[in-house]
Amino acid sequence: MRCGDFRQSYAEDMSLFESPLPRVLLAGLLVFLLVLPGFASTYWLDVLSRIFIAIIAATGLNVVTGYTGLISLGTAAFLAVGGFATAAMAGKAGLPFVVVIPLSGLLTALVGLVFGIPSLRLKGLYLAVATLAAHYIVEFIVTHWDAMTGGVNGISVPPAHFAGLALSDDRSMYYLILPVMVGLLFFTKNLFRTKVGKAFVAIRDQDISAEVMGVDVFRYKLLSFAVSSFIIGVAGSLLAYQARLISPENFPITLAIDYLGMVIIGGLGSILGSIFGAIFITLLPEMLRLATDALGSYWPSLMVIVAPIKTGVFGLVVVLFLIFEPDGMAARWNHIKAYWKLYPFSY
Amino acid sequence: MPLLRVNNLILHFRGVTALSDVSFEVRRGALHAVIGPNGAGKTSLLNCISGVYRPQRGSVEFEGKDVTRLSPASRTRMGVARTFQNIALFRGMTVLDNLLIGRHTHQKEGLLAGGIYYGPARREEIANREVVEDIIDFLEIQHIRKKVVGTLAYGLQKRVELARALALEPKLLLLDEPMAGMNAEEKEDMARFILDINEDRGTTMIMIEHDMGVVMDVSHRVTVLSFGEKIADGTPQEVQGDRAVQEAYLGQAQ
Amino acid sequence: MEFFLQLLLNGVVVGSIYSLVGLGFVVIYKSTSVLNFAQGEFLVLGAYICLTLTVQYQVPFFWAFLLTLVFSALMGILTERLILRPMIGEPVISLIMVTLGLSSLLKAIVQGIWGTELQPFPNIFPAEPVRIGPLPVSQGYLYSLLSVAVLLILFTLFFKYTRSGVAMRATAFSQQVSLSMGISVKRIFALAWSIAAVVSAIGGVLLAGVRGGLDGAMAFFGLKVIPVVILGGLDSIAGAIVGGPIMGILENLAGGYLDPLVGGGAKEVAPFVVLVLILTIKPYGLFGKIKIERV
Amino acid sequence: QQEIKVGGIFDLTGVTSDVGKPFAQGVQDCVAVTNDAGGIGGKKIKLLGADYGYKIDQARALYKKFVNDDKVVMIQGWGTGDTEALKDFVGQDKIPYFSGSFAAPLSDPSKFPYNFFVAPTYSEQLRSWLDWVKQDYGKGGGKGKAKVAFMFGDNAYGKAPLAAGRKYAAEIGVDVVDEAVLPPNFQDATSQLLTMKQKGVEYAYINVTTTGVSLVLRDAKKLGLTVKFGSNPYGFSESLVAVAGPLAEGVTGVVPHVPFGTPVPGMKMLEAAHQKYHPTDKHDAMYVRGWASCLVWTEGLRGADKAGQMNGPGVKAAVEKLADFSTGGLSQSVTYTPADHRPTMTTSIYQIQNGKLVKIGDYIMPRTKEWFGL
Amino acid sequence: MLELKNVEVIYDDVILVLKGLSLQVPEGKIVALLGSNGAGKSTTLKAISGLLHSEEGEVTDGGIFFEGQPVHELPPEIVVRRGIFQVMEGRRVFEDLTVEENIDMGGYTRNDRAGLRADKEACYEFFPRLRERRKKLAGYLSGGEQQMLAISRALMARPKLMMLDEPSLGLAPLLVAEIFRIIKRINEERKTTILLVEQNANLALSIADYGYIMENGRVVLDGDPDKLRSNEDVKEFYLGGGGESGKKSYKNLKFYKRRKRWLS
Ligand SMILES: Nc1ncnc2c1ncn2[C@@H]1O[C@H](COP(=O)(O)OP(=O)(O)OP(=O)(O)O)[C@@H](O)[C@H]1O
Ligand SMILES: Nc1ncnc2c1ncn2[C@@H]1O[C@H](COP(=O)(O)OP(=O)(O)OP(=O)(O)O)[C@@H](O)[C@H]1O
Ligand SMILES: [Mg+2]
Ligand SMILES: [Mg+2]
Repeated sequence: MRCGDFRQSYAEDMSLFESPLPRVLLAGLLVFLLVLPGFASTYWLDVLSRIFIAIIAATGLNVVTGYTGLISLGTAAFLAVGGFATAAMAGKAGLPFVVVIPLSGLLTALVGLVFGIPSLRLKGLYLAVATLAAHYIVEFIVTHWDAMTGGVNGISVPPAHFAGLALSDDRSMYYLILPVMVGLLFFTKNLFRTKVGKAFVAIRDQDISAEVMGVDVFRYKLLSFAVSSFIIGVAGSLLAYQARLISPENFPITLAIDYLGMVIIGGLGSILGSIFGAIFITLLPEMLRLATDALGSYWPSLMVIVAPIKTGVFGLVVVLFLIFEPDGMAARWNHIKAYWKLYPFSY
Repeated sequence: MPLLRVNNLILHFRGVTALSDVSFEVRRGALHAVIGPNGAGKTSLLNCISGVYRPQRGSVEFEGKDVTRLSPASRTRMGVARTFQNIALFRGMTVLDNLLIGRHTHQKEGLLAGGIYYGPARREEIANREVVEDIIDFLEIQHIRKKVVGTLAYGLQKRVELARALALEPKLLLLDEPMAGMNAEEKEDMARFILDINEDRGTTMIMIEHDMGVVMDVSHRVTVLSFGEKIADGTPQEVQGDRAVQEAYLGQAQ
Repeated sequence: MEFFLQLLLNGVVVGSIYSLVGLGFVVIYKSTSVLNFAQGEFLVLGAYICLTLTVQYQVPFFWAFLLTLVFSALMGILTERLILRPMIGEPVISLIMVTLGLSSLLKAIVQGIWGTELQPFPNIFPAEPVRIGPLPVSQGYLYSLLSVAVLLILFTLFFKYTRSGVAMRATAFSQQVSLSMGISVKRIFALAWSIAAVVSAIGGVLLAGVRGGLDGAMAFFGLKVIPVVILGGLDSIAGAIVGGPIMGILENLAGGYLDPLVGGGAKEVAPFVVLVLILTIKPYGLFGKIKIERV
Repeated sequence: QQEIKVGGIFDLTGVTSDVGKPFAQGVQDCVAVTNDAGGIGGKKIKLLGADYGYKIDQARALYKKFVNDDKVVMIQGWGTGDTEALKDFVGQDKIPYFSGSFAAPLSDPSKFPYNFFVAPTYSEQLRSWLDWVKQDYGKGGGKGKAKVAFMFGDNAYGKAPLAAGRKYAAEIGVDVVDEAVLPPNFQDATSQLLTMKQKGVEYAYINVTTTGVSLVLRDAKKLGLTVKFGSNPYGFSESLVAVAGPLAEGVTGVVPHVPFGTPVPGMKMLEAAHQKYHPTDKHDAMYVRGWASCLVWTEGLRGADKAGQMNGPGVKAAVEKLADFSTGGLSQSVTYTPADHRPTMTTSIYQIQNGKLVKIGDYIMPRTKEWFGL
Repeated sequence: MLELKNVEVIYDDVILVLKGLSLQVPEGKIVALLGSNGAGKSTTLKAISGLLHSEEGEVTDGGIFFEGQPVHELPPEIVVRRGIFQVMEGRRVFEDLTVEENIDMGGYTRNDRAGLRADKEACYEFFPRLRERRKKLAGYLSGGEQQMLAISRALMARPKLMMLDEPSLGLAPLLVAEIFRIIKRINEERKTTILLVEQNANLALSIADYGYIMENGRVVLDGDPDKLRSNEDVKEFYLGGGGESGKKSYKNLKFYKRRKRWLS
């Protein structure tokens, strides 16, 4: 049994993994995810793809909200920007997805940058309302710029093509989304052990002291908005490829709130938190529906009655969860890890 | 040329005058103490020097350049570092991360390099880590390296804050009551660190401190503020003998 | 000119109902630093209770209304007991999230008990508008103006001069320090939530009365009012009161002058644009207290 | 014993649940009654109904599950949101998709071969109402052109019939002088109505749901407007009378599905089911709407079953054979062909008189090429 | 009056901070609790006042008894009502409230209006600076002024047992002396029992009736002030007097590491 850490060099001490075990586990998980489409049903692949996209977007939101401490209600809007940018570039300009996805991200980053400007003066919930404004402004533009976005009727997105093959089914979408997610997670995880990421966290914890440490607070807040919206924009782009038709109705304000829920329940300022949160919030309704469907198929007339129960259980789980783990799932996870690492000498 | 010159600073907040017409100089390599009763404007003075407050009137010159209009961050880049009276550490982070943020101005890597990590960013991080570890060793805080700062006892947090300021490798270090909340032994340790920093590293310092024993022993020069005005300025001995200072600050006890 | 005046006046009266709903937000924020996302559901719940009492149990409206307020106060206490008490001392952001969970929960309860279909709400106000000069105003809004005025005075006095009021503000700043003063944070929470629930119920009943019908969609008002309280300043009673009419006027002017130009939709967005502009000049809203950041 | 699996994508808790729920109940009861009567050729229909809360991604998830895991033969969908989001997929997967959205483009099989609904298209509805306007204006002795306004939500459902309406108005000589957007969950329409007043509007078509219609009526009364209002089938039913009370007097509306309790032959079934399954619930035209939709596709299932083609294309083919199929008076008789999914060209206009919905006429549009899909 | 028996405190379920601490505070006396940074002094006070709960801390063993009753399970607001008031470390004033409102909150649990008014007057008498700043927001006060305010709040509560966590922190010398005089006065005039955590051991012992010295979550030494003052280690580590030669200069004591005998 390992009973402590022994490290020889700083490089080793700074590595992502504390010991070889997690490294192996992670590699195993990756391999599993890679071979999964071989035996999972397309429905579950679709669910997984949605979870992956949610993970990406939640990670993006976590950059700005969890790590930099700027509460954002603009997630749905940024997803929309990424999505409609993709629709325009892939549909109207016929660009290939390898160009479209990063460009959509960049465009969203630009938009994010603009809506980040109020963060020069606004803090906390006041800033949240500026991002809420961003939501409604983007929504307005999207519904009214018919030529570009298809207006209220939405716009179709042609399937991504890879080596002449249309990635139109769930399996190929899965293989498109998975690597993007892994890449972005890798990027974000690294970002937060280097200068820029640490500056973000510094701003969150104590902005005056960050400023005094030489961090140009406003610049880094903008940068945080840009990075965050880039990631969310990429998620939006993938979402567009997956949905194949997007309209303003895909991006309601409640979606932004759902995402905020993900990062809070998962854990603010934690990549693992975004992952847990995204899985939880995406999967919970799915599970609840499976459960109520099962009920409903025994007593069909129950369908109408059990429907609100689903909403209620969702609310209840969220409430109970926060009561028992107010710091998020990632905190619980670390706790368990810390406990087992020192087991049986837990004090 | 003095390292820092403060000219006729005037600072007031809606009805409260924090500084009225304060001027003084700090020469290179000095350990300069600022003392004065509570609410005299000492912290405000430090805030003006580091750029957290902007005075209504007067100027601050650092290395001959007028920095009055510069942001705190740009002053830090020029070599001004500080600690805070009410401890302003990044509470949620570990000691190590706190110090690494102190290296911010010395790092060149950008967003992309950082995100990709392997390559130049990693080399730079390791180099920084070495600098930081030296400081950790120097201040004897190895044992709490990986602890989250918010859970540390008060006295240790003060020390971590000093460490973070040192990580900036500043030319001018501003200390706001570095020894508050310490017992005699810890004060001695702290005094030893401050002297070492001043003498071995040659860092110029301005220190606010209420413990007159320490001030008299370690500082080269003392400026005394009372109700926002400078009432005395001189060597520790001169200041200690000053009647106005005794009345306003020291009392009969000392 | 009359067009302009009508828009203006209408903005003020419609805005008063924003103020009324906004007050609930402010009370909770003032005592807990929490933005209550379940506010909309409180509105709906209050209105449904009143509806049930008047229609199903044939209680005269006045008494039904009073009973509704009592019910709402109890609801507030219950919420504190079951949901907020275990969260005392936890980070504010978790508390905000809990209100999101609470809103789902309440929504489900409302849908489970009363269904989702639109239900007629008793005609508590005569349909005849009242005239202010040449300008007609719905009676429902007049009541909301009146309630807002009364509540403004009540709350201002309460928060400034009563011990509980000051203790509420103290609790918002730091629960731990409040505890060390012997302030019962539980009681403060319960008090704040019941006051908020009561105010919401008043708002809910008035709103439903104006709409003539009631369904869960009214909960959207909760979200709608957030910019109003931000505009006024999250912790300012006067702010909520002033914020409502300003928002109402902005909406009306945008609706009256911009909508025809841009093909509609400005009524919803334009106020937001103005809001952000105002906030860049006054970052804590018109009357919000500035967060003290000293080092 | 075999089952026929049918997917159901309903809104029972979301923003349209006020009308989505009774619609779902209608479908559900209709299936239950059909099964009680022996099902389809001895096979029971298994309705895998589920709520999507008007969340598009949930609708897509449900769809994938129905199609890939459950292997349903067809789907009864609901609103504009899910129907629009899935319209490309249903074509690809060959899954007939019935919806409560009557947008005209969906009736063009060359674009959307698997989409169906049971009502005149939104466009036909508005055209018919405009016909009524012209008629009424003439009767009232109006000179020149009647001045009309469209009031609608800034969404696909709200804007669906606008283009058709504008064009048709121009053709028949009715002046569209104003178009006003009603924001989602609006509380006050004063500014819009004041603008209409300035422009001298005489007739207005409100294309939002019941709450919105009622609010517009209220504010119009407050401002003393004398505009004659008309409404679309999601804003005009028994509940408008209940909610708007006397304000609703004289309002006209499109009624593709008769109010609950209308003495038509088909209503007996509904009343029996109502007694049997949930006697305490209130029902309105939305319930009838769900039921009518279900009657049509159960007939399709029967056809597919007879042909031994119990799959998507089979059901589609069977539905496309329906000619003048009667829903027992719940709606107009419907006809589908492989080239044209416009179920009917007849729109009933009702008016609220003394608190009752009274039919004032059937308006029949020509089945023209130019209007197809628009 | 107050007794801690073998108290054990754990933070976050894993960090053991107090390791079987016992101490007693007799009625009407001033007891000083000394110890180096991180020894657990503040934790001890929080365990007594119940504020530990809001920091994920927990008393896992032993007991705390006030006037014979166990108090370690009670919520903090009840503890205050029983008559224990803690002045928390680091000032902790209500920054958004005015000075006067802060002072009023100190008397939150009391209901005698006349007494409250008199006590408020007394606070302003003790700290005239606060009277000047009466209507200002406490957040804008200087560090020392905030400390005065924190102590005033305790005065307003008129507790039976007042616990002070480093009251002299950040105060100018004149005021430090003043504060200690005030503490002594409160003790004598109001018969308030006092538990004092303080780094300025000289002053603390000069007014205390008894003293405890903590290291690492345990009491390592206790006794009356004279006994403590004569202990070599205490002299060296707390009183700043060198082993043999009385006062020494900070300037000359570089580079040597001492050992604490009681830790050996
Ligand atoms: N941001 C501010 N807003 C309003 N007043 C302020 C602000 N900062 C300081 N003051 C006021 O200025 C005066 C000087 O404060 P300062 O903090 O500089 O005192 P100080 O000398 O550091 O005192 P101490 O020794 O107690 O820390 C005080 O009266 C304080 O209330
Ligand atoms: N909330 C907390 N979570 C985890 N550990 C904590 C927490 N608070 C304190 N500790 C730990 O408990 C130990 C004792 O802390 P405490 O604050 O009681 O010390 P102290 O004697 O008051 O020191 P100081 O003189 O510096 O104030 C320290 O090691 C500290 O790291
Ligand atoms: Mg100071
Ligand atoms: Mg302490």
